[in-house]
Amino acid sequence: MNVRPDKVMTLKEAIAEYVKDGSHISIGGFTTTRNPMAAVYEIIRRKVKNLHLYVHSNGPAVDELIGGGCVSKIEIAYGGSGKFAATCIRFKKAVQEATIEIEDYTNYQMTLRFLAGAMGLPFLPTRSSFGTDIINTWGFSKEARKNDPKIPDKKLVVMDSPFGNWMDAEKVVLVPAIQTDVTIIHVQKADKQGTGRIEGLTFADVEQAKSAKHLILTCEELVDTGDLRAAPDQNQIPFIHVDAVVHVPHGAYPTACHYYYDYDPVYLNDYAKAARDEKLFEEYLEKYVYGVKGQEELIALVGKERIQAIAADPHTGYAKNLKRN
Amino acid sequence: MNVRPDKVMTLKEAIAEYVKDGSHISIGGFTTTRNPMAAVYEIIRRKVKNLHLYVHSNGPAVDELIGGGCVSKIEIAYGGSGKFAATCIRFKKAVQEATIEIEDYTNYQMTLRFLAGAMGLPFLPTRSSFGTDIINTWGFSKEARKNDPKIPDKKLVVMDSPFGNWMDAEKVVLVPAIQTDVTIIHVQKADKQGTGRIEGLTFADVEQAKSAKHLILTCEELVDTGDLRAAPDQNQIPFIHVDAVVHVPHGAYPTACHYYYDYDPVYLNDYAKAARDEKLFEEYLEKYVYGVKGQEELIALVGKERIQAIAADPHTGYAKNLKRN
Amino acid sequence: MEYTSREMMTIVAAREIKNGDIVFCGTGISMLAAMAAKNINAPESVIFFETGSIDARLEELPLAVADPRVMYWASSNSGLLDAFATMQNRITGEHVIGILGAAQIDKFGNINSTVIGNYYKPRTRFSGSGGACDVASFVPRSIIFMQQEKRKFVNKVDYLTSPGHLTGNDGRRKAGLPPGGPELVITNMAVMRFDDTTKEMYLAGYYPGITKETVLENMEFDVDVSQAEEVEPPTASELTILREKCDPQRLIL
Amino acid sequence: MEYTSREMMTIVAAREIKNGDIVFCGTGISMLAAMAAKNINAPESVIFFETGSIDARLEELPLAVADPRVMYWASSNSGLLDAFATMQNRITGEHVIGILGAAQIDKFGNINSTVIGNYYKPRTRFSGSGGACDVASFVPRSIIFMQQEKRKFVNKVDYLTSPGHLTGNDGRRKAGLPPGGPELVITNMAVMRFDDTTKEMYLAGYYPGITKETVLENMEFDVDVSQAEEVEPPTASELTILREKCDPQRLIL
Repeated sequence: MNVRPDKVMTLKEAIAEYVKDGSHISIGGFTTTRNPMAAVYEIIRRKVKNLHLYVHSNGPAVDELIGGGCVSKIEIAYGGSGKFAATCIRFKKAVQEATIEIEDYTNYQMTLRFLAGAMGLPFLPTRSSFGTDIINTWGFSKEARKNDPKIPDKKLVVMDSPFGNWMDAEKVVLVPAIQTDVTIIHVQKADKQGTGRIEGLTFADVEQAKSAKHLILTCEELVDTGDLRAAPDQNQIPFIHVDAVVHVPHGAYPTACHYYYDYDPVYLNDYAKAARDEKLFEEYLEKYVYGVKGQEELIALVGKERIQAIAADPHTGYAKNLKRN
Repeated sequence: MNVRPDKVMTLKEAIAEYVKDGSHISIGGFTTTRNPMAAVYEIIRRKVKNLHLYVHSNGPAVDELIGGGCVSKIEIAYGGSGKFAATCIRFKKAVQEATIEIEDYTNYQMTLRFLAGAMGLPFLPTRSSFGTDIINTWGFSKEARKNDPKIPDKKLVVMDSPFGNWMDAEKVVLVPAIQTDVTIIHVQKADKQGTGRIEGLTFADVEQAKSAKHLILTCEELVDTGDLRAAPDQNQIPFIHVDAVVHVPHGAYPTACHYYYDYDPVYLNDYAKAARDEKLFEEYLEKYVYGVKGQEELIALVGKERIQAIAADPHTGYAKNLKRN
Repeated sequence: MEYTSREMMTIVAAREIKNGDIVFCGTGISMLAAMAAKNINAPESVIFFETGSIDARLEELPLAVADPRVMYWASSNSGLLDAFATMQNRITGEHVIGILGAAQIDKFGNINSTVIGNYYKPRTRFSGSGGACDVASFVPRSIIFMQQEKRKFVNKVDYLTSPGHLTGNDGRRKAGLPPGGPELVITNMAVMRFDDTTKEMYLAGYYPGITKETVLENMEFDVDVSQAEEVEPPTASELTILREKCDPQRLIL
Repeated sequence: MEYTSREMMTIVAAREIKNGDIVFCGTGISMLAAMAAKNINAPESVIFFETGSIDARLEELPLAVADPRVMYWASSNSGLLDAFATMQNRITGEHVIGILGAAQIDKFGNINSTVIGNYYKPRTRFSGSGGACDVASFVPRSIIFMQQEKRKFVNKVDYLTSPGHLTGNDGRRKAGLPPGGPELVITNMAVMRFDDTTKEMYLAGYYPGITKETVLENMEFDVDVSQAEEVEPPTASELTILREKCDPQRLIL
């Protein structure tokens, strides 16, 4: 939240300012689309530790943050990268070895939790998950919750509706709000004041954005204010929520950014291979994350040919006939 | 709800099919913008009786429906037409004479009630209206509620949050869902299958639309499916919710329709004058509602000059320098 | 320079708005106050409508909060859900200042914009809450415009539409409301504020040519007048901007 | 015509989809089944993704439900909030058929896609619910894809991720769930359905070349096999459309 007219920062400045050891953070995107990868790589390079991470169905960004050793707790609905990793690989390993603590929700519940935060409410109701371990099994114990003022005292609460059988629903599940220290989302277009526009599906990015104390927008294009204000219906992020605007072309790479570029199947397959092996994964981080200063160098390292291959067709918004095996 | 590929009907057909005596209905728009006026006039011409009407901040549409004798109960937050009537005139009269029953909510509460219906939930929480008569004074008695299965047993319920002081909110007000028999909204563009696009502010139209058992879209332009599908992000109404698509140019007149036409200050001022007097109001209805077959005749009756005066400037979306005193 | 009491009220309200404030406005004089602030003393304030428009460029004065004029050149156009969530949200809501009007007010700033008389068969029916009760519930600061009349400053409002400080002291907290509440009442004669602790209304200022006594005569309840000072009239420059930039067509003024 | 068990499974699922159905799909074979239905037997079915895409034109096979390919030529693109609300909504939700997959299933169709072993230090961690538990909670009909293995058809799932019929009979209603639940389980060997009253799984069909006994040997619990019939294999025309129109690049098949 900030109404300054100019919020443009470098990625290094924005991450240094808002993402600290132990921060409660959320990142946008869904599986292999519009993950704020440039920001994630910068967080790994800064060796930020003990993040408490909130996501719904995130893929590469979650896996790299975990693989990079930045995360100690995660609240999540789904850790997968589509065909490239049915279950995210470093995520899977970390949970199996209990090197991170996890609490499971559903996609809708995570979305409602962000929405509750955005709406300034303690909870929202849903009719999802009655009778399941989503309700019965808590990832964080009652004691751990009591000791942490940043998380609610309960995971989920089943309640009888005070309106009887209204809408044929006698009971609801209440999901507690999330309020993050910082949320990072990657959008196609933003202006320097922070008005932002997402093209294509918004997933839960808007709710994640508005449930944050601080919001960082990374954007493909930094555009003139008038370019956005000529069509205000299409701007899902009003500037009043935004703290930092960072111009990062290919900021979602290797995940897709609708109308700009597709996901890179080569990168995602290579990553999956590396992630399965400790030594290969070290080498991967060395070369692609620590070994570059930022997204511009990563893109140069990957090379023109692959970047051209994933360039989006302007009509469909994705790379037609891209080799995706 | 309907997935038929072609839902185009005439206004007469759509109103005859879906709006019956005693129906629970909702209409879109806000004060003097995008009220579904053509549909309202058709309802009045059909002499539909005993409607139970749900709106938030509606203006001319509510006032004419009440003035036309169609409404017996109303749940509402605000009955006003901006500068043209700080309080809607026939509405005011009907409430003062107790010829309609009324129950008051806030704008946010009405919006949340439609949203709850759209979400399939019995209620949603808010932090609005603690300590007020919005909570303490019920328009419909407990007994009346019990006898009507179409309305909830309670107006509003205050509850303690089961999450303690999470989000600094110890209590919330629960607002019960609305599910209407039919909702009518006026949109700028729709295709024959019912995909719809609103330009400019959406108010609560989308929530009203999705909380209905049946949904009628009236539209300024009936366009090719491809015209809408080329930019799916801008289509707030997916066709699956829609039952009838009715092509009615100037369907919101005399209220405004962004990018098409402004409100007509002459009509709204004349209406306000007529509404204050029984005889003048009878004459108004005779001439402008019963006296025309539909919106096309109404527009012809008003005359080219006034219609040209309110034509929207393509850049700003309203009629610049329109005489509005 | 001559001025009307309407102009005085508008300028007094505008002066309360600061850079960084998000200004919730209704129709009429409240919208004009927000526009005046933006053009005079708080260019970095944000004009905000419950209909979902944020920071529109108001090239012409809107006659309702849903007027297409509020949709032009906004940062974002959405709908009621998002607008009210922005105020209920504890991060953004903290920066919102609400401007409201009413038919009746009591000494704790609770207001009535619903009915005079019996709810079920009222002597006078008004428009109702609209978003007023929501704003009054959520935001930390609000300004209320009133006409200074005995029947409007009452011991007990006929219908409590929008919460002020409820029963005073920490009445809001006890009832479940977020902190905040009305800060200022601006009438055609005077300006009232609320005591930090008791939350009771007191006279903070009176307009040139008006006495404290006149103000009190036009209220059903008594207020402390010991801190009241004469309010500075609008300057020539304020008036010029208000008249020429904000309402050249004299739609509200 | 030769066919793989994956093709068989896809076509069996596609045949269950009817005109007017709104088909919730996940990644992989479930998406392919929806595409096959749309191209073969239910051209007026609607492909629907939890990411917010409704009735997209899938010119290429998406590799995830957030793949930009699901955003093209849709009736509407929104986000998760709207998508799940459409399923929870009692009007539209009534028309949704869900297609799910899992690591374990019990005889009431409750499924596990979260962990094998202890939740806090699992032997195997899977992706988790995603939207599966939401869909399984809300919609009246769902299809579950499974591999026919003893360790997957279990007496008790290690973690109950998504509700089937819970404890059978009216277990869903008692727990608070909307009516509905799984209708069909499709494996690489057979098709199971659920008894109308007890909601217990029974064998409804087995594939050509598979015996009832083989199916039972690959399950930890017993099911009634008395109603089982051989399932019709995919026709040449079904296979041609599936291979040439739905997955020409062989990304899933």
